[in-house]
Amino acid sequence: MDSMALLVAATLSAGTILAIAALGLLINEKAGIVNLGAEGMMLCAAIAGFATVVHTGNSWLGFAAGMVAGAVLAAIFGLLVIWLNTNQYATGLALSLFGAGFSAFAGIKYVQEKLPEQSQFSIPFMRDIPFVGPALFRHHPMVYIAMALAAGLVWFLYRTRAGLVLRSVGESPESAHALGYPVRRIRLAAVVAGGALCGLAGAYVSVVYTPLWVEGMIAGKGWIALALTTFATWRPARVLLGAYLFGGVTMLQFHLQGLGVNMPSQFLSMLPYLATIVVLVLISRNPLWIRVNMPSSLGKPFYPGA
Amino acid sequence: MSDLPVSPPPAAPRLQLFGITKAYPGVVANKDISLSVQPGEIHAVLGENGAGKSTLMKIIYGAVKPDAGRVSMDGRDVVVRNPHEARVLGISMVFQHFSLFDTLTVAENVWLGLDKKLSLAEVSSRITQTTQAYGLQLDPARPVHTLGVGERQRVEIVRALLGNPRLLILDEPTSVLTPQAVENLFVTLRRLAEQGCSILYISHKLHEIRALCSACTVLRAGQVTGVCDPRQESNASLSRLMIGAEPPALEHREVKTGAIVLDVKRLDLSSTDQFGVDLRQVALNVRAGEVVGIAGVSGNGQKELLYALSGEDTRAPGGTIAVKGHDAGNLGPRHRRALGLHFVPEERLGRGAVPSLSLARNLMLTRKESVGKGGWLNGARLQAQAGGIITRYKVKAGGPQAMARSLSGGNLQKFIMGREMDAQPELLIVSQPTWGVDVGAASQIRGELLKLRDAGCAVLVVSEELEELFEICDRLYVMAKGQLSPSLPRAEATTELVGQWMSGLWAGAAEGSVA
Amino acid sequence: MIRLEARPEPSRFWTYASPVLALLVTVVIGVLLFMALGKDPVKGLQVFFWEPIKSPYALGELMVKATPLLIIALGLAVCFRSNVWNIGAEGQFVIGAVAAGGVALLADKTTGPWIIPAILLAGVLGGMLWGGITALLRDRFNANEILVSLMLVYVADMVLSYLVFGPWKDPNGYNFPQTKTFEAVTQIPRLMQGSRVNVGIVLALLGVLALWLYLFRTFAGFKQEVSGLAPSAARYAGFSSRRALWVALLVSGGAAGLAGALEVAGPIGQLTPYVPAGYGFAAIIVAFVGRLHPVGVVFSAVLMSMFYIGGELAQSRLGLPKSLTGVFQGLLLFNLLACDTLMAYRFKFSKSTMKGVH
Amino acid sequence: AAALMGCGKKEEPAPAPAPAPAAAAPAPKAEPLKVAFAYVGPVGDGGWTFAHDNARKELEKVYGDKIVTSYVEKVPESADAERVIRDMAGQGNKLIFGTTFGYMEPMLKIANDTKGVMFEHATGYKTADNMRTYDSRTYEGAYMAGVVAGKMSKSGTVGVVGSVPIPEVVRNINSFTLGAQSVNPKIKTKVVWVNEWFNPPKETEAATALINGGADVLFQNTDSSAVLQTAEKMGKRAFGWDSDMTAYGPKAHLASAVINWGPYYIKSVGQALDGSWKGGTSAWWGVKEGAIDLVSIAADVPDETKKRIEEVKAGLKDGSFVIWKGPIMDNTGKELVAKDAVADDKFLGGLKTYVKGVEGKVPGN
Ligand SMILES: Nc1ncnc2c1ncn2[C@@H]1O[C@H](COP(=O)(O)OP(=O)(O)OP(=O)(O)O)[C@@H](O)[C@H]1O
Ligand SMILES: Nc1ncnc2c1ncn2[C@@H]1O[C@H](COP(=O)(O)OP(=O)(O)OP(=O)(O)O)[C@@H](O)[C@H]1O
Ligand SMILES: [Mg+2]
Ligand SMILES: [Mg+2]
Repeated sequence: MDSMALLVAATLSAGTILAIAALGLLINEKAGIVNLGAEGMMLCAAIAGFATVVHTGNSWLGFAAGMVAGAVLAAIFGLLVIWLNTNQYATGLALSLFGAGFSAFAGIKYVQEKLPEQSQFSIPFMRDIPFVGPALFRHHPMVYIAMALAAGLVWFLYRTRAGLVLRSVGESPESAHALGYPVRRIRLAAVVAGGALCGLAGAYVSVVYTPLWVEGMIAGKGWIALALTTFATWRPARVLLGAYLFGGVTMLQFHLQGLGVNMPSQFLSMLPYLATIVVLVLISRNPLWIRVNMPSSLGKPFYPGA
Repeated sequence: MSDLPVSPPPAAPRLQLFGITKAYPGVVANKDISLSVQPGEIHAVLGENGAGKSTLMKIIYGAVKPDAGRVSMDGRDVVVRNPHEARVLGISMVFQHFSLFDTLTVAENVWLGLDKKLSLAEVSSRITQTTQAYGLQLDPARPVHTLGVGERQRVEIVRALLGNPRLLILDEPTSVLTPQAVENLFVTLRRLAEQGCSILYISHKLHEIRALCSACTVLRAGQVTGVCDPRQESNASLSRLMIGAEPPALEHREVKTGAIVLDVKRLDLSSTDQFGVDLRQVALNVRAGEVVGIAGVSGNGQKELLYALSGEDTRAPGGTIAVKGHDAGNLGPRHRRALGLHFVPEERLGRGAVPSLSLARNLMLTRKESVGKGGWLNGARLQAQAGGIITRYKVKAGGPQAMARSLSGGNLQKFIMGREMDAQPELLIVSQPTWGVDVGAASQIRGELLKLRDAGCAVLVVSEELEELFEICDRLYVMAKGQLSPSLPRAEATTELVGQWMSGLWAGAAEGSVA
Repeated sequence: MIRLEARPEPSRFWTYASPVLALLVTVVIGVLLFMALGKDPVKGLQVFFWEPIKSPYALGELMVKATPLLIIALGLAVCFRSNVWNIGAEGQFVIGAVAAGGVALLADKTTGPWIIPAILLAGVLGGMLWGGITALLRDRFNANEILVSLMLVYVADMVLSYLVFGPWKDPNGYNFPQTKTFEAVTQIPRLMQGSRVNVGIVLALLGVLALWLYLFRTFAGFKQEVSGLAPSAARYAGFSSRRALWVALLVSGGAAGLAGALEVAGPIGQLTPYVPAGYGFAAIIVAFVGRLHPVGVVFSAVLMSMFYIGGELAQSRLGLPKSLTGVFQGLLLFNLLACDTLMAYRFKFSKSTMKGVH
Repeated sequence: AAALMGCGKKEEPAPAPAPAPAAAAPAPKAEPLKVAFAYVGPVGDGGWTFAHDNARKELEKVYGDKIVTSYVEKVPESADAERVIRDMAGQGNKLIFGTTFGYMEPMLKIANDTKGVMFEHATGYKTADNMRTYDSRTYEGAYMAGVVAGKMSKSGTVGVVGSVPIPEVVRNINSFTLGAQSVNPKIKTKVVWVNEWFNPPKETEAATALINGGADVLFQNTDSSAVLQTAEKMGKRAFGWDSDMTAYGPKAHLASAVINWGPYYIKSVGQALDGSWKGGTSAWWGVKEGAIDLVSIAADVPDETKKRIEEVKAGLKDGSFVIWKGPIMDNTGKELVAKDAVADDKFLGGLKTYVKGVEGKVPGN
């Protein structure tokens, strides 16, 4: 087996978690809301999804449950942040804290529980193409769904009127309000959609990626997903690329260890984080690019009184 | 616009308001207001700052919900719950504070203001049609942040026009237009009115209202204080209706000017913002004891010039900017203040003052009399100083502890002007001293500027309002496309000449642009 | 219909009442939760709110837990007030601990007590260095400080891990990942016998005073705050925003580093991979719950510590899972943020129908 | 879920004389003995802490109302440990178990201050009059897993997902390799460190990397079942660790190397109850004492291998077999254990190099 192809395959698989969550957060942020609670939402979704699959045996129901869990938490966050104008960063952190605690609490009964066996997915015929087959065509459908999601989001944001309205709300909620758009409801919808996608990513972790439930099992992926939106300057296609890049670097550190590269493993473990910083620095040097793509109202409260 | 219905002859009023009341915490913005607009009428709404004009317009447009009152259109009662419904009823509005989205294109901005199920491409072509029909120039594909203020205003107007309005509301639309552009706008508005569209027009510029409108409702402190035909009135009589008094006439004494205080020579400066304006060969000087004006439509380099003069931009090459003979191009604001230069920016909230801080604390932005040794603050002294400014400049505020954002625009402007004038500057640079400020406050501010001049201060005023510049300046420059015209004594300045120069057409301008 | 209506001025009453209300709501939810879990709610409340303060010893332990939270949160208050979003205090804490540990390892039997200021200084400098990296990248390359500081947390953890697994490993420690235990002389002096409270709490309280003076009584503090509240106004006034950025990150980094130093040279007494205990993240919440006000931060640090300790006690006394701590802390923060709305808004009960636009 | 811990083993006589009934009879009104546990992880980690907590539950079953147990989970190995453990002593607990190495210093301090309390510290090396240490010879389980791995690997390359490079883990990797080499001398071991005890996504990624690198049998020293599940997904083989993990990877599962803290805890509590508990000692229990076992060996493992495992177990029990017996070389060719010499516990406790056949270098050395 070609180990390069396997590296690509592993990268896509690892990147999918980040991609789905980061695309969800991108929707939030395009509407002007930063939700630092991603990790908490993903954890709650992971247990919700896992528990559902334990009881129903259907992984798609598990994904749906994860999405619902993410959406509900996001809605609470949204109500606080959008209607009561609480500080977005603080509220998001509170959500992270709460989500971690709550998922652990709710999941006590599910530790050591296991999921029914799931069939392996692959795309007929294409899976047998040398190199490309093992690299690209033997994945869980969620991997392709993540790609489709990115494409769909590009279309939605830049080709549809609804997408334009969403962007306008993130750009200037005051103007959108003056034109009669229900800014708060649009923002809430975006936050809930974002939460649902974070939830999907969380459920993917506990149902497919590492099919088990243990406390804190998201292990920081939510934070990385948050980093990705900025890293990608709020462009969906770049989010996808960024997710794969990060997934790739993560896999690479283990592959390098496996190859016996003579470097303390701690330094290899730093790689993904250092890589993020480096790319961030490179991207941020062009302020115009940031200005044109960053939703101007990001993180700022909006008071519809005026 | 040909699909506008021709109004039936014995028409009911296009719009009628009965007893509209709206209270905000602490103020009653509108109190029992009734108003009637006929089809095809251009109806002015006049009133000083905070009189409640914008609030009333937003109620009509459905952006604000009244506490009480009734609205009817064409004789039928309507409930306008939101701007979408307003647009369905044929009401369009151009807001006082722009409602544009910077990073979106012109076409997208317009599209967002239309409810029809048009595609973006259709919107673009409709924009092109409309702009041609009305002689407005606008490229649908340009992002709005690349546009100047005048062009942005055009986007708003085109957006309103594309809604095929039967009632068009314009809230202070001309504060950012050249005289020629204002004329163009008036032509457009008159044509619309002829086609039967009713127009509600808000402005502080009395002469505009007298030239354009056929009816006028005057508000004071949220209540209707009079209805008149502005064509029959004088500026003075309108003022009386509005503020209960005539603005004091400014006395303009000729004074002997002193030494050159600000000297700018061949200033070339490229903008840091990709869509900003590069300054080219700007030269100007201001002497002690004179008021010098810079006219021009904003977006022609005024912002960049002011940044360079105030010290917020310190990239000016050596030898290009001198304050009292000191090379000042590379000095920061602090050091320029030490030289006696004080500056009042046009953005009051956020630049001239910190919205969430008290007036007293805002004083410390530019004044440090109450900063003691080692940087310790003397709170009592600060309060006293702020209190003094509030009384001297008649700032209506809750006191030195009031947050800057709790003040109305005009009052905050008075406070900021007061803060800088109180420092007894040798050179005062003021941008848009009376932007959006009502007649009474405006004349007070202008009077203070003249007093300062009489005391021997050099004053540089950047303004878009020609009237104002003619009123207070001894000399004028005109700014266009990053260049500055030659100096023009007030006696020689006419609206036509200055208007022409505002388009960059002065002798020698071409040379400048080649250089 | 209930509507929120802006108050003309923030309510003084609710400034103080809102945290109390938030706490009450949290307590009520807690009582309901205890009852749902079949536990005695009175005992539950006792465990969270009485046991941590019932004896001088317990109070001392509360202080031990609160000290690092308080010190870090004070630094973060400066940072957040300057509109600089340093969420990597954890990393600065770790590097501060590493630097302090490095100095402490230099001590031997003959070393004098001068080593203690040296240790603390090293901690501060270490934290500043780590904060400074974020400042540098933000200043020079405009890189988002939230992300850079966060990524640097992971890097800092790995630096610590590398050192204790590698060059600084105790040669007599059976290859376990830890440095030798520091010499007694490096131990941060304790305040009293029989309690672990050390001079760290004094430093923290001095920090509270210093921050209060800085923010509200000095021109430098004013400049710093303006650059956070209104960058354009700061530029207009001639206050350097770059300077504010650096000050914010160096102060918060230094504070976190100091907390790290106090922790390793205090209760821990050696470097282990477990120095990062999440104080840096928890302090963000402490800073917000304390409304970025030096005095508020004191209260929130104590409250937060009570929750931590109460969470442990709830396990051993009532057999409740640890995760409840997180649930409670999250709930408290939600409630507080929500209740703070009452400062700026009042609820208005209006008969009229829904407003068309939101 | 608790039944996952080797069910059959409860029938085995506990090594301790189990004086429970005897002690109960004469003093029916005696206050129950309070026993407390400080755990480093959540009881729901499915690994290390989970195993300890299972043993705690077993204790409750065995001793009934003669003891009262309580625990505090997720106690950081920082300043918090001292507070928590001191509080346990303050609450009247007479026997306190600290289940991670990082509690060593605080426990030592507290032990010196509270003489009436008995302290049991897992995996450490410092003791006091009222404090002793205990550990289990997890490497014996690793060795037996290695025997199976050596037989079952077709590629000749096996992989280990290493958690944190402490001596115990290095010892397990080495023992696993020695076991594999005992049936296939040419076997190679690849190691990937995740630098964490518990991070399921990372464990998954590390396992994937090992498989991509050619390993067809995986072993791990991390706390979740992620490695086994990854092997299951990718069609490779792997082991369970700490507890029987068959259910997580029915196809991939080769065997589980389990720890059972139960026997030691039962003995310790028994001693505490009858007053024979003594500090200052170290216990290191393995297969012999019933603390370590290899269970649920897959059906497709050849009988000869299963027989070999039984021989190893028997040998470990009666002392006729020793895993760390020379000659053993390290992977740079240096001699670690001379021919026919037997490594003592001190040597094993400080092991910091890989044996021949393991690729790479132990981090930090
Ligand atoms: N959203 C709001 N919340 C509270 N008060 C408001 C709000 N909007 C307007 N006001 C107050 O209502 C009054 C009327 O404001 P309005 O904007 O209608 O005045 P205006 O006549 O348009 O003034 P200007 O000439 O300055 O534009 C003012 O006192 C203003 O402060
Ligand atoms: N707006 C101001 N007006 C008057 N004095 C000021 C002002 N701002 C700062 N100062 C004083 O100037 C001194 C230095 O202030 P500041 O921090 O702005 O300068 P700097 O950045 O060190 O110097 P430079 O501006 O040369 O870079 C302080 O003592 C401060 O009190
Ligand atoms: Mg207005
Ligand atoms: Mg400076």
